[in-house]
Order: sequence, then structure tokens, then C-alpha cells
Amino acid sequence: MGLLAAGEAGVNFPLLNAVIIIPAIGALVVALLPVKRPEMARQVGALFSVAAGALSIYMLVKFDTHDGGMQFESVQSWIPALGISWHVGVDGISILLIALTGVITPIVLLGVDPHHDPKPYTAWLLLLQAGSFGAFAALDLFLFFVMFEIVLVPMYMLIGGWGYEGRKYAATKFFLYTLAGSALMLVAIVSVAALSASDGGLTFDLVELAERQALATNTARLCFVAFALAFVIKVPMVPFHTWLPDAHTQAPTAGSVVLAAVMLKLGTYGMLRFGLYLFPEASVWLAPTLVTLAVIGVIYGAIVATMQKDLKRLVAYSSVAHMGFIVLGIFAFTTQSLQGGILQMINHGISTGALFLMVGMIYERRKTRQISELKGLQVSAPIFAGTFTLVMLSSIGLPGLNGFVGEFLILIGSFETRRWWTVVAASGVILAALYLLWAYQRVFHGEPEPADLATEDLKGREALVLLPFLVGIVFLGIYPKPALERIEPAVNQLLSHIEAHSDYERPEPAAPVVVHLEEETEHEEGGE
Amino acid sequence: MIDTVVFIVAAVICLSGALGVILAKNPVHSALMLVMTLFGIAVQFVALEAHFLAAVQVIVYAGAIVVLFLFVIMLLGVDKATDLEVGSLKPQKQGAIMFAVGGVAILAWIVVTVSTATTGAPAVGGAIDGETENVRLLARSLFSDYVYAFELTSLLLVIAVIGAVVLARKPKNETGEVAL
Amino acid sequence: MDVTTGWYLILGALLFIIGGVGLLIRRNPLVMLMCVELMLNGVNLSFVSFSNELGDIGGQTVVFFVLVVAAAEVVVGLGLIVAILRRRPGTTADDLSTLKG
Amino acid sequence: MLELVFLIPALPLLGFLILLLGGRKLGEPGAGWLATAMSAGSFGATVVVLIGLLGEDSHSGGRSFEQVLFDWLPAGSLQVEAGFLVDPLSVTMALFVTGVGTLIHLYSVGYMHGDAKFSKFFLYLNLFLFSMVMLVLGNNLVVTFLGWEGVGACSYFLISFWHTRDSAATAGKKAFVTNRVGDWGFMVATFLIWTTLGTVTYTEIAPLGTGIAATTGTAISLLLFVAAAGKSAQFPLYVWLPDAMEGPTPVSAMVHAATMVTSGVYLLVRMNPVLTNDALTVIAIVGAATALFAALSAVAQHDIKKVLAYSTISQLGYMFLAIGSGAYVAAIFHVITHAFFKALLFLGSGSVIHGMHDVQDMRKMGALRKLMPITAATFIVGWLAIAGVPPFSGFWSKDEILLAAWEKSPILWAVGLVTALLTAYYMSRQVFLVFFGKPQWVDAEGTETVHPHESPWTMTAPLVVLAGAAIVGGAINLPLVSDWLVLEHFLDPVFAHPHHFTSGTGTKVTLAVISVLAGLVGIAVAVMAWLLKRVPTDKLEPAFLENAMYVDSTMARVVSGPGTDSFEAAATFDKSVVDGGVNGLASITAKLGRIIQPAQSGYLRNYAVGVAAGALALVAWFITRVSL
Repeated sequence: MGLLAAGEAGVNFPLLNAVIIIPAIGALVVALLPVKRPEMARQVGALFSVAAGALSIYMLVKFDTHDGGMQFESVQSWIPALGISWHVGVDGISILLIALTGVITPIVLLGVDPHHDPKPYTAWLLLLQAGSFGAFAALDLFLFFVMFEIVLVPMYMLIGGWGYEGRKYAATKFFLYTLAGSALMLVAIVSVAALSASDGGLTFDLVELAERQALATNTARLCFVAFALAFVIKVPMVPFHTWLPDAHTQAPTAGSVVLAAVMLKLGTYGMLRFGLYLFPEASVWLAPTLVTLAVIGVIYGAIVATMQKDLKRLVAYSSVAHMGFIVLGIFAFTTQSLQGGILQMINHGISTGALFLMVGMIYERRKTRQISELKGLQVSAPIFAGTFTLVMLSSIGLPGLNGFVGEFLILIGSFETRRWWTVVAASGVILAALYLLWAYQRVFHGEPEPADLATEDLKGREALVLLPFLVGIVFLGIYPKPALERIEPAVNQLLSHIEAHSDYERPEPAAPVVVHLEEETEHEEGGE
Repeated sequence: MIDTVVFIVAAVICLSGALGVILAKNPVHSALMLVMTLFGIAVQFVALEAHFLAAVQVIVYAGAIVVLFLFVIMLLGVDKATDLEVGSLKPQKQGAIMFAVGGVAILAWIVVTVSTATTGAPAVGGAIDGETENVRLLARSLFSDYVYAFELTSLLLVIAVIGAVVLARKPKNETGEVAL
Repeated sequence: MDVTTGWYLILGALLFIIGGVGLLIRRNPLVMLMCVELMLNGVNLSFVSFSNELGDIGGQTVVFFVLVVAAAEVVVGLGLIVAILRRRPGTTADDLSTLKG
Repeated sequence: MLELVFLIPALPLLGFLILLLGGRKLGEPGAGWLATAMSAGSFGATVVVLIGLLGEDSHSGGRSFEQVLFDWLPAGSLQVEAGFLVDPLSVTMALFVTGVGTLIHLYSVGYMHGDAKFSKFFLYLNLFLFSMVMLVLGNNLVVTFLGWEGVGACSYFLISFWHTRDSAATAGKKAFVTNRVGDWGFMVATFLIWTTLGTVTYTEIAPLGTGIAATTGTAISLLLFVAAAGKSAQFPLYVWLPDAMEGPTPVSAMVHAATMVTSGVYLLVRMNPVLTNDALTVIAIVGAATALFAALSAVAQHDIKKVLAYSTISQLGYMFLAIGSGAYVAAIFHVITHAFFKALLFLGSGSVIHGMHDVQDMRKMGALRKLMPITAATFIVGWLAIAGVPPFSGFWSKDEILLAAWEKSPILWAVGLVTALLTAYYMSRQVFLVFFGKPQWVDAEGTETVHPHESPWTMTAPLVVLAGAAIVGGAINLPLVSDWLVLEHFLDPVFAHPHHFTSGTGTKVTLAVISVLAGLVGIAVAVMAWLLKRVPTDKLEPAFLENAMYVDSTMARVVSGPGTDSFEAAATFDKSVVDGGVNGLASITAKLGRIIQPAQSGYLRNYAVGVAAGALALVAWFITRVSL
């Protein structure tokens, strides 16, 4: 084991710090490479990115499945005067997201051709990876904010520099919209730290603040609203979602993939870590509103997606719908719904990431994303169509594929506490089938035109790029246990924390008890 | 008594020099007037027992900075008298009057109302005990408490020098010049 | 009539005001820079007098840094002026408004 | 031997994987034979499992065996396993699914001959078979749902198999989306069961099911019925099934007649402990209504497969009528006999279409019995079976359903009887149009426009086997002697409330005679109208019925009219109001900026004035605040 024996006695290699820092160093190295050797940039960048990704996978494997607390923790003093520290750690909630980031970034770095300026492109992608790692691992409010903002810059640059025709508008909108949300969050972060400061002194440490719960109820609610707004924009939830279709449509393929797979998760992850954990009482208080918004998002996103004429916009709106499911799961506060929500973050990353990759491949071939300009591609590209079908079915939530597992757990868990919302949200699966199949029909079915017949099938290199996604789709669909057992202890701990600090109580697992028919009838009619 | 005389003489030199700077039509005269002010202040520094600063004031300010000013004036050949009209900008004159009147008024208000100049807070940057000489004290402060800042200023100076060289360099050719 | 710290402070304040007025009324960039120097010197004088009053060397340390920064500022400022005037002889501060909003 | 149950789904899955990786290399006919072999192996495994099950004690729950492969969804108190439940019901279903499936695989080897996507067809067929046996063998609702959605997806692939045809692509999508409405019911029912009982496993639900509160129970039952209605094409979710005939005929036979569409029946029978009486009444009414409605629609169809499609819907209605009447055994019995004769009829029609070179309009056929003797003979067997002529299998199962309906309510029985009459009529019409009369494929000069021919042995062999099954299939549950009710005794342990007929022998015989008479009347009318041409036929095919009472077209008009419009309105709302609001806010900010823009004049000295004023103001403010 040697150097990598993390957490064990002996050499204590700061694995998590390394995961965060390696891509950052990589970004720096790539930026300093000679301009005249552009081909070196991607190779060197990939080296760093793969190294960080491999370490993140190693962490995932080494992760103790029985521990609901923080692992691979590392605390370094940073700004001691303000109680700010470099405090990072992962638990069941974040480990999978870190692994997802670790896998997706090298794939898009290697698999998607930037077409021009590979050097800055690679550097920005690496910085994005580092920032995302940092944001998912940060256990200090200030550190989280810094990381949360850091990821904006590379994404802004990627959209603005390597995007399509409307990239400037989209990049600006993306940046300003998310920044507006996080500005409020900064205020809330400072307020929380300042108002919680007591004899213990000023601190920005998440764990300490969350355990202290020093804020008055109304103050906490106000701060939570500020946090929630930042995350609601980031997720994004209706009606704060309109930056997403523009950003997705205009971003280069790699940007779209990372945006969908990783960056949107910052919102839902933030809700868990800095919503539920930091403000348990306020979360319970605001949950009905957020759940309602989430369910509206599920239906509304699907309806609007149905009518899109641009493939990327369609996938973007499907993201709005899918993220709605995740938020529903988070604010339903049951073990199943939270587990499902966290798993669905991964699933959405895989499925939507793959969808964006494939739409990107269509664009590479045909230089269009308009559904109306494509027809009958299945004739000339059957393997491509088959792959697309698999990914599409995963996105629709077909059992046996990953999308179902998350969606099902979310819904069955939410059904306990949010019955009617769940019933409505479940109808979102009908709409999901509608918009995806309709789009599939218009693009892949029908009598192909000459241009469609000339469309190439999946190439070996592209197949290699898609392969990890397909493996993930099938594996997590058939055997999600490794993922679920990593999530469960953390989720239970979080729920216990909420119960301890609010009047919320988890529903008792329905005891298989035979009840008498006559007694129960009246009660049931009075109930929901 | 001698203190008072020194102060008054030096103050008059300072103020007249300062007025000379802003009222002289020729930049060269302004620069020379500036030297006068700087010398006056150096005298005040001596009176305040800041010997090292007094020396630096003369050497750096009068010796280096003003000389630099004069160099530039000569280099660019702008040593001609210019009119003192405030120019076409609208609120400039009123702004200046307001600043002067307001500043003096506030100063007067303070002079009238304030009895002691300081709060008498204890020294934080190293006490002047009257025995250790000024230069030693200053050196101790600079190279212990403020050593990082001191090193940073050296970096700043290097950057400034490089910046000035880049800025003042003659353009290579007509087309390559930076548009201004 | 003893010379108290207040006298020095008043002198410093007057220098500062004169420098400020000069900055506002003059158009020649070189003279404007000199006015800035005047203001800095006014402040420096206050620092040193406070240092003397409080028996604290810290005031003088600050003046030292101000001197250094002023030197750097003058160097860069003059560099800019040289660059500008070389291309457009006779430029005054009022002729430059490229950064108009 | 019961441990071999995993082989039943594993073999088709293996076939699917092999075809996925090397299907193109195997090509024709290798891919077809491989798939058929896998399917046959699956059937063999089922037989072995059946023998194993019969070896167990039939009492005290001995005939129930669970095999758990691994934890699928472990989430707190919810523990879903990937496991199989072997009991009489699942084995019965698996047996005919794999059996009929194998025959149809074999048939497809001949039918799909020459198709460019030959191997892909068998890839889908094997995947379908895998999903279908997962559906019936799963030991909990979620595994069943896996199969449920799996067969839905395969149905989608197979309907739109010839995807360059827009109609096929649309039909596939329609089938999937309509099925999803049912899936919604399935999911919500699962949630409700889990929150109520704390389990989704069948063996745990069964003892608890009867104790569920009435309202909850009815809600669960109706949600399950929504699921079943989607998959089994009950009113009003039936609309996808007629369109599904766009798929290749073996698909229609296997997926849309014999197996997949009966999974709704299976689901309700499986969940029988939780079904409440109120819900059963609803199910019976909807079932009867669907049966009558579809039979009426079948009367006026011209497409040979459309007749069979509506017939399937009608027969499925029968099965739900049986469930609604509490006669679960009758429902399963009819599922099995229907699988035999309807698969036979579909495959026969496929053989006809194959022989007629893709002509599907019955008006262009006629007198084919001489040219296609085997097809004609077997088709006639299927006709007699579905028409309820004794002793063909259809008679026995249909009769049992009608008896159950009579005991539930005479009105339901009457509806069933009319349906039986109509069934006999439209099937006779079809037989006469296709196999009798004058050849319509010969033009005025007597030259053949097409050249009908008998199909190859791979296609006729399954026909013969199925015909045999359709003749003797009724033998598995003969009501003549109590001991002969093999199926009923076999299935009884599965039910919470085993159904027993209360009617006396006299009533039973009377009802049987009446239903036979009804069938004969139907046939007689058809003979008069279509064989002897004694009745003007144009009035027998009103447009109202030909268009299936305009239900589908009205729905389509609503979906493509107001439905699409409202979706479009939402998209426009999103663009103009939601995004417009954001952009509006941005432009307001920009306008505000433009108002204060002149302050940034670009003149250094202007800024200096600002700084000076600010500095003065600050100092002034300080000296008023600070007591000096």
C-alpha cells in the first residue's frame, strides 16, 4: 500500500487534498506550456486529470461503508483570525459526486475535440475539475463559497470561448444569474458565522456551526432562504431555470457535459450539506414550498421540453425535470428519498452527460442541432441509434437501468411524507417518455434524406468515450447496492440530525401488522 | 522659543512652496517650488526628531523624485508657461473652491473644539524611549514587525521600474504602437 | 508659545488642502502629480507628529512606506505621462476621456 | 430442480447478449436458430421447474419457492431483492409464455426471411422473452415492474421495427407512452402498498393483503387496474393496440396477443389478496364494456390484422370480466387458451400476408384455402376455438367466464353473451373473406396480381402445434368432473379467496347451451352474409364501427389540437414570461445604468472632484459622530 494507505496507521497521505490540488496544479502547468506545442496541452492535462480521477476512484473503493461521518478529513489553518480553515472531508453524500467528477472530466477532456485553442481549454477544464472537487469536499463555509465561485469562471470561459453562435449572451447570462444567487449566499455565510460566534469564537467551520445551531429560529430561516435561493438557481428550479437552456445550448459539448453532470449537482448537494445539515429547522419549514416548486419543475420542464426544436435545449429542459425529482427527494426527508436523490444526482450526471455527448456527436457530423433537419438516422447509424436508445431509456427511467433506481427510490420515499406531490411527480415519467421518444422518432426514425444517409455511424474513439457511461448506466441499474450502501449511513445520520434539531419525525417504517377492516375504514377516509 | 521660530519659518516655507506649486505657470517652477516645500517639511521632521526621515526626505524626494520630474519635463519639452485657466470642465472650479473652503472650515472646527490631539493610546509600533537613536528604532521596527511589508515594497519598486521602462519605451515601429 | 503637535497637524492639513485644490484646478498632468506629492507630504507630516506625540516609532515606519510607494507611483505615473505625451504632445488631463462610460 | 428457475430468464438474456455482440456475424438464419434454441431451453427449464414444483406438497404452502439472487435496492426499511417466486401461478404463466414464445421464434425464422435486420429482430424477441419471464417470475412488485417496463420497451422496439415507415414509428411511440400511463398506476400502487404494508414482496403481501383498510385497498386495486388497463389494452387505454399491428406479424402474435397483453391479467391475479369488492365491480364493468366495444369495432375492419387486434382487446375484456367476477382461475384459463388460438390466428394471418406478398386487406383475398391448405386448416381451428364451438378450447374457458359473470350479475353475462355472438360473427366473416369465396387477387382478365403460396415449414409447423393446442387446450380445466379441474386445483393455493361456482348443474348446462347457440347464431349470420351473400354486406360495415366509434381519432384530435397547443403555450410562456422576466430585469438594470452613465465622464479631474467631495463628507460625518 505504501504511500496510498490513507486513513490507516502509519503514513497518512492527504488523499482528498491531493485530489483537489492535482488538477489545479495541472491547470497551472498546462497554462505555462509553450504556445507552439498545442498538442502537448491535452496530453499533459489528461495526465493530471486522470491522476486525480484515479485517486477519487481509489477513495470511493476505500470508503468505509459503515461510517456515516466524514472520512479522509483534513484540516489546515487558513485565516485563523476569522476562524476560516481549509477543512475538507467526504461522506456518503459527497463521495459519489467526487468520483463522478473524477471520471467525467478526463473523459470529456480526452474525448471531445475543442477545435481550437486546446491549451487554455484544457487549463480551464482542469480548473473546473479542481473547483468541483473542492466544492464537494469543502466543510468550511468560506472555503465552499470560494470553490462554488471558482467553478463559475472556467465554465464562463468555456461557454464564451468555445461555444456556438449565441455564446456571449449565454455565458453572460449564466455567470450573472448564478452570481446573483451566490451573492446572497455570501451574505448568509457571513451572517451565520458572525451570529453563531459566541464564547467559542468566530468560525466558518460547517460541522461546528451545524452542531452548535446557535441561530434564532427566524434568523436561521432567513439565512436558509438566502442559501436556498443560491442553490435553487444553481439546480436550477422553476422559475429560475432559464439560464440553463441557453448555457447548455451554447456551451461546447464538454462544457454541456460537465455543466449537467457536475455543476448542477452543486445546487442539490448544497441543499443537502448547507441546507438540511446547517439549517435543519428552516429546511423543514421551507420544505413544502421547495417540494411544490420541484414538482412544478418536473411537470413544467417536461412539457416545455416536449416543444423544443433544438436537441440540446430539449435535453436541457429534461434536466430541469430530472433535477426537480432530486429536490423532491431531498426535501421529503426519508431514508429512501434521500438515498434516491443522491443516487439520482449521479444517474442524471451519467445519463444527461451521455445525452449531451451524443448530441454533440450529431452536431459534429451534421453541424446542426435542429430536430427538423435530421431524419431517419437509424438507417445509416444503427449502432449510434442503439446507444442513444439505451441512454434515452435510462433517462426515461426504465427499470434495470440507472435512472429507474434513483427515481423509484425518490418517489417511494417521498410518497410516505409527501403523498400527493409524489402522485403528481410520478406522472412526470409519462411526459419523460413522451418528449424523449418523440424527439427520438423525429431524429432517428422515418425515411432518411440523402444528407441523413451520409451520416456516419459511431466511431471507435467515440464508442470508447461513451463506454464508461454505458457501463455506469447498466451497472447502477442492476446492482446499485455498492452506491446505496455508501450513501445510507450518511443519510441516516443527516436525518437524525434533522430530527434532533426540529420537530420533524421520520415516518415509522410501515409495520406489517394486520389491521381490522371496520376500525380502519373511517380513519382512512378522514386521512389523505 | 527657538522651536517656535524654526516652526514658523519652516511652515511659511512649506506653505509658500505649496502655493507656488499650484500657481506657477511653468512646470519647471512648480517643480522647484515643490523642492522648497519638501525642504521645509524635512526641517519639521528634524524638529520632530525624525532624523532618518528628514534625511530620506531630502535625498529621495528632493534628490530623486523632483529630479525625475525635471527630467521628464525636459525630455518632453513642456517647460513652457501654460495658462492657469481651469479649463472647460464644468464643476472643476466650484469643486476646488468647495474643497478649499470645506477643508479649512473643518480644520477650523477641529482646532476650536479639540483640546488634545491624541487619545494617548500606548505605543504599538515600538516605543521611543529617548535613549535609543531614531535610526536604530526605525530599523528595528522595519526589519522585525514589518519585514514582510518591507520585502514587498522592494518587489513593488522592481515592478514599478519594469513598468516604467515598458511604458516609456519607444515604439518599435509606427504600426506596432499602442493606440491611445 | 510652545509648539504643540496641533501646530504640525494644522500645517499638514493645510498642505493637504493646497495639494487637493491644485489637483482640482491644474490640467497639466505633471503638475497634478506634484500636487499629489504635496498631499502625501501633508499626511506624512501628520504621521511623524503623531509619532512624536505618542512616542511610537510606528508612525515613522508608515511614513517610510509612504515614501516608497510614492516613489513607485511617481515612476509609473511619469512613465504613463511620457508615453502619452510622446504620442500626443501638449496633452492635458482634459484631453483624455477614453474610459468614458 | 426448483433451483434451476434462474435459467428461465437467463437463457433468453444470454441469447440477447450473444446477439447484441455478434448478431450481425451470425446473420440469417444462425441468429434465428440461436434465439429459438435459447427460447426452447427456457421452455425446457420451465418444464423442469414445473416437475419440481409438482413434486412438492400441494398443501400447507409447500408449492411456493423463492430464489433470491442478490439485493437489488437496499434502502433503509425498503429491501427489494432480485428474486424469483415459483408457485403454481408463475409457473403456469411461464410455461405458456416460453412455450408459445418458442413456437413464434421458430415461425419468425421463416417469416423474417430476407429482412435486412434479421438478427436484430431476434435480439428484440429474446429480450422480450427475458422481460416477460421476469415479469411473471419476479418475487416482488419491483422485479415484476422491471419485466413490465421491459416488455413495454421491447414492444416499442418491435412495433417500430420497420422504423422508416412513419406510421410504425408513431405506433411504437404511442404504445410506449400509453403504457406509461398504466405504469404510473403501477408505481403509485407500489408506493401505496409499501407505505401500507411495509413490503413489496408477494409472499409477504399475500397474508397481509386481506387486512388492508377498505379505502386504501380499493385505491390500490384501482391503481393496479390502471396499470393492467394500460398493458392489457382496456378502455380507454386500448388505443395503442390496433396501431401496434404496424409491427411484424410474429410480434403481433407474441407480444400483442399471447403474452405481453395478458400481463395485466397476471398482475391482478397475482395481487388478488388486496383486490376489494368495489374495485372488482369496476374491473368487471370496464372489462365487459371493453369486450363489447372491441367486438363491435372488429365487425367492420378490413385489415386482416386489425380484426384480430380488436378481437384481442375484446378477449382481454373477457379476462377482466372474469377477474371482476372473482373467477381468477377462469381468467388464467382464458389467458392460456386465448394464447393458443389467438397466436394461432395471428400466425395464420401472418402466413396469409406472407403468401399474399404483404397484402393485408381482406377484400383483396379470398379462396385461399386451396392454395394454402395448412394455413387454412389451422386458421379454421383457431376460428372455431375463438367462436366458442365445443369441444375446442375457447369454449371451455369462455363458458367458465360467462358462468362467473352470471353469478356476479346477469347484465354482465348478457354483455358477455352478445360479445360471444359478435365474436363468432366477425371471425366467421374473416375466415370466409380470406379462405372462401372468389379470389379477389385475380383481375378481370383472370391474371393473378399476386401469386399466393403456402409458407415454409418453419412457419407451418408452429401453426400445426398451436392448432393442436387450441383443440385440446381446454382439457387442462374440464368442468365435467371435479377431478378434471386440473388448473383450478393447481392454482387454488395462490388465491386468498378461492372462487367456487354456486350455480347448480342445471344452470351451468343451460348457460353453456345458450352461449353455444349464440356462437352458432353469429356463425350463421356470417354464412348468410359473407358466404352465401344473402344479406347486403355494405350495411354490415358501418363507418361508425369501422372507425371504432371514433374514440381513437377523437383522442388523437384532442392530443394534436388542444393538447399540443397547450404544450406550445407553456413553451411560449417559458420564453416570453419566465425568461422574458429575467431579460426584463436585466434591461431595467441596463437602463438605470444609462441614467447614471454620464457621471463616468472619463475625465480624471471630474473624478477627483468626486473623491474630494466624498472625502470631505466622510470627515465631516466623522467629526459630528465622534466626541473629541
